[in-house]
Amino acid sequence: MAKRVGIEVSLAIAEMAKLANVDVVAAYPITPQTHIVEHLAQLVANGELDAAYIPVESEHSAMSACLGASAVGARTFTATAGQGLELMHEVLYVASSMQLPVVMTVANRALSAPLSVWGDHSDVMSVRDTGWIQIFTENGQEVVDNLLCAFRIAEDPEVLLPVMIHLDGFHLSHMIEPLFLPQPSEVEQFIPPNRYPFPLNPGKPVTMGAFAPPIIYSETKKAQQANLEASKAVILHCWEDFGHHFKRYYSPVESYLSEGARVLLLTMGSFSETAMAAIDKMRQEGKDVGLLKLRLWRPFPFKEIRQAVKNADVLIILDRALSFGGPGGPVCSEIRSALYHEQNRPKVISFVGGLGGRDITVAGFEYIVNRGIQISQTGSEQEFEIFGVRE
Amino acid sequence: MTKPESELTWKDLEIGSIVTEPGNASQYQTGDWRSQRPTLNHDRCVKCGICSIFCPEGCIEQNADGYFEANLFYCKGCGICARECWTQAITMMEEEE
Amino acid sequence: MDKYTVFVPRLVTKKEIFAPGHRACIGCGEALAVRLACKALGQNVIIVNATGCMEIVSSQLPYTSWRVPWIHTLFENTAAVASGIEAGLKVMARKGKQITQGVGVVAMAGDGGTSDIGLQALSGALERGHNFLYICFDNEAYMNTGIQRSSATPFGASTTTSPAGKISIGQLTWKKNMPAIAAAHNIPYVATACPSYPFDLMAKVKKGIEISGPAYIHILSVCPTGWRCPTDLTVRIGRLAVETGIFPLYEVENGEYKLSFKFPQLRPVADYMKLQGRFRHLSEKTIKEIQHRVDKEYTRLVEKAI
Amino acid sequence: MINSAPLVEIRWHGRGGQGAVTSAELVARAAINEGRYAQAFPSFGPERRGAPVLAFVRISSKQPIRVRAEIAQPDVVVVLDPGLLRIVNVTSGLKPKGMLVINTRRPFQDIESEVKAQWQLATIDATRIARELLGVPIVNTTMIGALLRATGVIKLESLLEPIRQRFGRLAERNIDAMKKAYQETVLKE
Repeated sequence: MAKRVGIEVSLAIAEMAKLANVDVVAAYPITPQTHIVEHLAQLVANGELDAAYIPVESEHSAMSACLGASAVGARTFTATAGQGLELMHEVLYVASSMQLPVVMTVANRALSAPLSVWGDHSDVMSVRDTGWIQIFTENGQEVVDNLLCAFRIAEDPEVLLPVMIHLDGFHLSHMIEPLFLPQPSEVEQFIPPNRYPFPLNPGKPVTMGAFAPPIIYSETKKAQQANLEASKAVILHCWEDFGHHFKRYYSPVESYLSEGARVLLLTMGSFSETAMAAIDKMRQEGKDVGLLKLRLWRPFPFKEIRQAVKNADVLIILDRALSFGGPGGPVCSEIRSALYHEQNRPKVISFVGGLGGRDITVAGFEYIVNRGIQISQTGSEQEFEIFGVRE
Repeated sequence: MTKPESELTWKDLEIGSIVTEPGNASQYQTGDWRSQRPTLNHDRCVKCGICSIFCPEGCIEQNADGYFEANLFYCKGCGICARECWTQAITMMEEEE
Repeated sequence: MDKYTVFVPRLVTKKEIFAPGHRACIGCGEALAVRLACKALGQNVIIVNATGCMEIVSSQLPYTSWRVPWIHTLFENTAAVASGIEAGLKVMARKGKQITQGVGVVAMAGDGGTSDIGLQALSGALERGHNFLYICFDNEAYMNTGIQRSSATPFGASTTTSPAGKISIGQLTWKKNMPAIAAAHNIPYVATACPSYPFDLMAKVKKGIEISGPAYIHILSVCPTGWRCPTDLTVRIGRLAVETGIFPLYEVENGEYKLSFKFPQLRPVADYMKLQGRFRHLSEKTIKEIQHRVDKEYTRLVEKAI
Repeated sequence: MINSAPLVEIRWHGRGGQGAVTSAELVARAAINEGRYAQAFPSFGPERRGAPVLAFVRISSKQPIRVRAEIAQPDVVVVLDPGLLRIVNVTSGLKPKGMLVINTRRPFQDIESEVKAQWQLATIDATRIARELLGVPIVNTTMIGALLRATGVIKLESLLEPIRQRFGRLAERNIDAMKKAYQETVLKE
């Protein structure tokens, strides 16, 4: 039986990596990810986790070392945040393109300048197109559950793609809360050993990372796209199997009191919990409001999003990142585009908020919903509104 | 034999575009880059093999008679072998001659 | 000339690990150096290659010149990738997951990938003490992209980004001393080599891969394209670099310097420079200045060597 | 009564390095061990030794906690360092009838006269107890004793396991300090 413990989410992540018996951790400390890698280093130092902890000199090298370790067939894990993810940027593409199944947790953080160590999704959005499988989480339990799934999905012979688990910096990473950690035997049963099909091995030499002239580059990218799309079936199956084993269920788009609601709010990450509280309150007041939570960010769940919003009149989306000079929040613009060809589609209203660690309270979400409804009726001169900014 | 790139479809690619056939570049002819070819004067050759060690292509091989001859499928005609041959047994000839 | 040059077949394995069919320029000293290094490394290695000439010429999809496991990811991260491979192999062997034992890990990069953009990753990997060999193939500029200067470009060389002009003599800085930087990490083995001295090169590579801990070998690789010299002079010019003291061959074993070849009298640097178009614009005065600097540095090196 | 509220929110005031975050963590873990829902977290951002810091605890007996914001309107405020009273508005947002637990050498009545009547007050000379029993003026476990006495928000026994896990061989002395503080805490009955 899984044990219910009070533990800081960052430490639980490290404990889950230990349960997954990772072989190599290469990491560089950055707020608010530090507690994850500190605890991993401690687990290795204590002999509780038999892994190589490589204290690299930068995030660029962290991800690069992960590539190397993964390429020899090692189960590989790292964690980063904000600027660290930015410094990894080009390496992220390599991990996905070369199909190296690295698993990473990202304690989501705003981007400089000005420097901010606090949470938002600017870092997530800047790595949107890197070809990684990306999953949002809203509490510690979801983080560890999806981290467990991440190893299985990444290393699945049908997938072999890196996976990023997003958790909001501080709001999730630094929270001590109750959660269930599985028993080692349950983990062993749930994730088979990593059997990378073409590891670097002198017994069977392969060339990895050959370069592609124009005559073949498009084919490599088509293969990558097809592979990432196809991973969705494996992800869904993994969540289903996870539910079967652990009685906690995940899906690409999750809903809360959204059945038949004319107005839908969509959020991702830890803010979804506050949003739920707001929806509770508004429902009690008799308002026809529901909540959607985006869990699977890549591959993007087109079908599920269309299904989830098809009966709504208004869809209000709160992004925690800005696309400067662009069409509004990145998640919103994707969803809008996903709905463009639909016969029946809600009006899509874009808000950006919670930047650089700014909290949004229950009252804040109420405002967003009410204002969203208002905009849907009267229209707005702006493509999107930034919530809670002092004018 | 590896399929030429112009015939490969995306489905032909191995995961991560890995190349699983070691050294298959040896199918690729670099000999047509050459504008001059090394020719060996067997009388002067002492079969020391110094030409083979200095060949950037690694295409100079010892034949059954013990002479070192450039494999013209690969030889790009740099002339290092001729320059480094201390018995001056190798001369570079224009391809047209 | 190297004293072992005769009867090569008895001394060198015929096996070509770096297969022909690679697309290096005619007369490429770097391809030669790689080929020789691979002979010394043998087959129980994994090679990590930085972006650069050797990567481009050896791995055009769907072909590869490599007969050992080989990986290229990016330009500046070669040492970091190597450290992940080394750590991965070690831990998996310990956990009983790895079948092949005693696999050597070798990182290869050019001078730009080593002394410029990859310096941080290299320093990190050397400092952390990974058991791997890093080989820098130094052709003294970014040749792959069209002969742009790097920090390894010698003083006075004209490149496309340090061009000689009416008011400039070309590169205005002195070549970064990468072997000294590597040695400053207190690693067990640092060496310089040049394919014009093939047996010395192979012996050093063999030593580098066999030594436990990080090893660094800096190989001067003549580039006829970038140095603007005839393709048949590749080996000769490399030899002149050594004989003039411009690129002395030495080892640093556990901090102790040892010259590989001692010359009672160095040849004048002009002998080396006059063969290369990249130095053709230099005045007597500048060449004298370079001679002075080379003499000084060579003397310093001799003093350090036992 | 605070201990019967559906959601109790506690804010800790200390200085970086004094263990406010540890206190919060221990209390939350004790509540979780009791089968309740709880949450503990530091003020988000960089911390520096000596600088005033905050830590937060939420305890809920019935429902999972969905709010992750810093606590602006606490039910309880715990002050680890008496010096903070001069420089920080520790009662900021403290709910009416909320509890203020202060580490001070000064007599209860002195403090009481300075605190507004709308709040409850508990005082303890935690520094003295910590020095006596731990040999160092680190009051994190001691102040937990005072908090428990003042609010009854958790059972004293529930703290034993988290403290033992956290402090190892120093655990028993910390438990003694907590118990002593529990006994010596002064409040208006």
